[in-house]
Amino acid sequence: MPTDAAIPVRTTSLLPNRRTWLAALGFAGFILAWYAAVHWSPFAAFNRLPDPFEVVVEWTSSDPYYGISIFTADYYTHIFYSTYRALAAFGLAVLLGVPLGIFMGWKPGVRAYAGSLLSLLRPVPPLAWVPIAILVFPGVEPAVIFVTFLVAFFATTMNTLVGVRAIPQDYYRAAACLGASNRDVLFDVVIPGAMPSIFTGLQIAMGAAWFSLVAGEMIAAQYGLGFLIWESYSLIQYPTIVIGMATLGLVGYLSSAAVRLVGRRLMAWHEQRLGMAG
Amino acid sequence: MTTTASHPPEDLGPRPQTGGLGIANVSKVYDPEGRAVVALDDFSLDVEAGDFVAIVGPSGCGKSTLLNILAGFDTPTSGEVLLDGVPLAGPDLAPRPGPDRVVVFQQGALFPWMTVLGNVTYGLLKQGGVSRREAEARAITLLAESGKLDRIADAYPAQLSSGMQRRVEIIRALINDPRVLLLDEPFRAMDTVNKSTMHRHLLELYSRNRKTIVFITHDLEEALFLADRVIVMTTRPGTLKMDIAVNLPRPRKREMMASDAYLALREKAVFAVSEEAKRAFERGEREMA
Amino acid sequence: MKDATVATTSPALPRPRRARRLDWRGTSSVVGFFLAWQLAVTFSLPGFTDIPTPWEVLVTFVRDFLFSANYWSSWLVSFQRVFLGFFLAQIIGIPLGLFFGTHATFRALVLPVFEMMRPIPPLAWVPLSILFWPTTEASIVFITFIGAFFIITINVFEGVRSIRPEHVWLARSLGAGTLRIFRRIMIPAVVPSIAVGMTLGIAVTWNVVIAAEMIASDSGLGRLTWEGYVSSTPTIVIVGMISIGLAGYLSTMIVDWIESRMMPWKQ
Amino acid sequence: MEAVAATVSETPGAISGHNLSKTYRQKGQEPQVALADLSFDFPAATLNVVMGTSGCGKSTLAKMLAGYAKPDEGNLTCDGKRITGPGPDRLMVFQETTLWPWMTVQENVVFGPLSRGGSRSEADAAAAELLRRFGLSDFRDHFPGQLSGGMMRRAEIAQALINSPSVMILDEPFRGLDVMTRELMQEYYVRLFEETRLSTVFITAELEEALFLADRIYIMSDAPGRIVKILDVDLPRPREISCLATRRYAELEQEALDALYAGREDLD
Repeated sequence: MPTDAAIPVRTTSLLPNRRTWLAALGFAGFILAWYAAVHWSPFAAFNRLPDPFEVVVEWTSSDPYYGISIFTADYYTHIFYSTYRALAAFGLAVLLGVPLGIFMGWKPGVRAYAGSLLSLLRPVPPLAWVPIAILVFPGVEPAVIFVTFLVAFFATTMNTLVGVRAIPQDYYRAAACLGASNRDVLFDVVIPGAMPSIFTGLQIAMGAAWFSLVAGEMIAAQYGLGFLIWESYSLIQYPTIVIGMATLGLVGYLSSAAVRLVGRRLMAWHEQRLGMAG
Repeated sequence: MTTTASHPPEDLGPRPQTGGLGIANVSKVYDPEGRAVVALDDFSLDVEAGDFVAIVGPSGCGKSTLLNILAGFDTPTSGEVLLDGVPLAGPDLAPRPGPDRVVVFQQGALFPWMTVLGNVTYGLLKQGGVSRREAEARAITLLAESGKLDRIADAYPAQLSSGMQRRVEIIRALINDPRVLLLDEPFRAMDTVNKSTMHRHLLELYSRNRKTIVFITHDLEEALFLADRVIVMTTRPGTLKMDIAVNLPRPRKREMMASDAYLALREKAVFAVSEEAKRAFERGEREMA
Repeated sequence: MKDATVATTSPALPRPRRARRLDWRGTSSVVGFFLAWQLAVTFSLPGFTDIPTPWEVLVTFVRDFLFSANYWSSWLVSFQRVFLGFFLAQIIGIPLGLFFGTHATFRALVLPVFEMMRPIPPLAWVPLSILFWPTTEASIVFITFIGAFFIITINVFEGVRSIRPEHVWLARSLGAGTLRIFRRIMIPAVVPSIAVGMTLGIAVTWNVVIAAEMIASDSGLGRLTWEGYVSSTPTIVIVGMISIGLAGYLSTMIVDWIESRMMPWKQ
Repeated sequence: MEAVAATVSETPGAISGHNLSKTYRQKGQEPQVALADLSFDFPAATLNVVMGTSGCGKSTLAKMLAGYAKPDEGNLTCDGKRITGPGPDRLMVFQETTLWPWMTVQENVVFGPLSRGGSRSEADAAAAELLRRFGLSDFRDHFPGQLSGGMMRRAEIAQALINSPSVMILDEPFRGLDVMTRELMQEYYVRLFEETRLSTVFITAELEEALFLADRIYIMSDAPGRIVKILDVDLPRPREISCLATRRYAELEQEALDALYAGREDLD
């Protein structure tokens, strides 16, 4: 039974439209503060930055000063490269990470062997692999994808493992009682039971993929949003830096949202549970 | 320890041919870090095919251990269990759960990712020999017979009340025509009204499709109201403390709980159970301090 | 709101129950890994032609690095950048998260902007940060700050929202004032979420500092690893990577120690 | 705590409700009517048990008594004074333990008196006495996480009693406990009540628990909760487990079941 007594000391839930008003006010304030800092503040550091309107104009102009806007092909090439790399790495992470996570969770033997190896490699921050990846892999593309894959792989495997181990023992026993074979248990209990955790892992993996992709692109790539951001800095095309950053944030958010959507579609039963108790 | 053969009046369906359980001197000893803990100590019980037996006792009296052995999730350290004369569990027998003795679990184990129909037909499909259409038809009829549950055949368990989930889980077990139905405190977290509704449904299913039922519970009232025989267990090590024959007529009615016969049974059992409960509690507090 | 924070390291691996036997199988897979590395180099499989063997790495490490002041100073530089950025993120992020949790108007005003910025990967801030801050040192600390700031703020905000109402009601029934409730009930109730935010944050900060050093610095473990690559001496690259791994592990232990001090009741 | 069993009139904690109603409106869901035109009187120095199935509004009633929820209409008084918000005179034990996990048992118990400016030494003394009486002295410096379910409940009752409330409100307090601890905690509270006659409003969904504890049972209908039967439980005090096997108990049980089942025979 929800109650109306104020819960933490001073939060009251505001009416929806008042909230949207305040959100709009918040954005306007942010834009204004940004503009003021760039133009009216005494600090040289701020004055060097591009102001919001400069960025928007460049971003939406059909003939952008620095050649990158929603109307130029290059803009979409960079987006394509980044998205392709992120999805390739994410796909690999799913193909390898989910099965490994499932078997590590389900079979103690697999966990014994793989567990220690993973905990040996995990503390090494994935981006430290960039130099080695460039050396080992032929060319830049596989190296960047490998590093991005690594980050997503650890997140996927770990969450899948946690998901499988969280399945209550009674489900396994119920299946056994009803005559399920070992193979049946895998497909009828282990995989569906771990799905919610798997999708949590996939969301984290997608976020992590974009996170490390940027570094790989900045350090070693010729195309991609990370490259675009770094190159615009070197060529002193400052508004394009902000365009690159905003696009990265947007595409990153959309891809995570896509993973959430697929999850919701695949797990209609889970949705009900949330709906009921939500 | 009084053992009187129980002969419930025959207004129930005819006794099934199968489902006779013979539990002979079963013991189970766990030794976590070398401290030998005797969960079950030389426990024997003979259950005639079609009898409804309730096993009552506080936590730590070995009733779950016994259920795990009967269900094939665990092996006894010594002693033997026979089902219709055939060895079912023994120290050297590999434990093998199967559809001839299905368990209804305490926390509930309907597969949340399958619809009600998916859950109920799961057993039939896994054992094979039945087409999907045939399995679904049987499931629908059985669901319809027990309180028109066919209306929710396509719902997911999360959408159902705990009472409905429980009833579907019992039907999921019964559709496989098991020789023994093992119920592990199925109505534990329910309030009085829902619990008595569940009792009515279980007894209806039992009278329509008579099976041997082993019903594990901590609630003496529930045991006396449902069962033909109530076995009171001692707390660790679990042994048989009292074997009470419940000769109340069937079908059981709420009003019977005020009858002299019922009060006499209650008188006998109440002390036995609460005595064990107090002993178990003191042991628990000692271990905690 | 409970979407995924950027967590490259997910929940700690569950410890195997029967430690003794599993360790044997676990160590065998680790030994297998080094063996495979050794074989790949000796048979110069594709890509491994100029990779050193584990033994070479060890020898080089002891000879050139173990006792070189320059090596340990890169440790110091990286640690300073990580922990300065990390603690700044906690000092600013925790109060902000608490404010989000307890002030609906402030939340409605500021949270949307905060949420707009959150998906931007921390390293995308590198160019702006270099442009903005006077020294590269400050710009790298700003990047590590960004790495941990969003995570701790969101976790504290979630922590406040999941405080059980009964904990606050009971305190009010017993006559506790708003300030006492804030100090004795709400802050401790949020501490576990702060701990989660710090654990995730420290892992991200190390990732960020390595990349930032590779891109824009002339010192630090990241730089050391990158210079190994530039000077095409892979041994240095591997020494750099292993050092970064150890540094990351050490910082996680430091954060775990801080958490155990913050939550005595959690043992 | 050697309070002599005072007569009903002198003891504080008489609660009465007039035409209480409460509807929960949740954005996106239809409104849920929890209580509609509910009136009652819970006499002081009495173990009043409110019984009903889940969802009949009994928890809402408990929260209103403690001041955590306000009725839409109608009013609620304690000893004649209108209840407007939480106060140390009406303390509630929730279904889930609400000891603050980050404070030791001792700190939990003395939190009330200290919050109201009481002296530390007095609070510590009172706490020590209560913890001794509840068999928790050697758990004084433990954290709640290190206690068993039963011990946590006893600590919570001590945490409330140190403030000498006029009314104790318990919302299905023993529901989460394992069966054995529940039965012993029921006996524990009955002894406490019989010794102090502390006015109590005890919410439960279990008939056996209600009959064993109550002086009077108020049976509520399904939502919107109305009191459909008041049952005076004249089983002798001090209540013993043996009363469960008496004829009078069985008669009271039947009477309660008839009221609970009124119009529910064709359930689902």
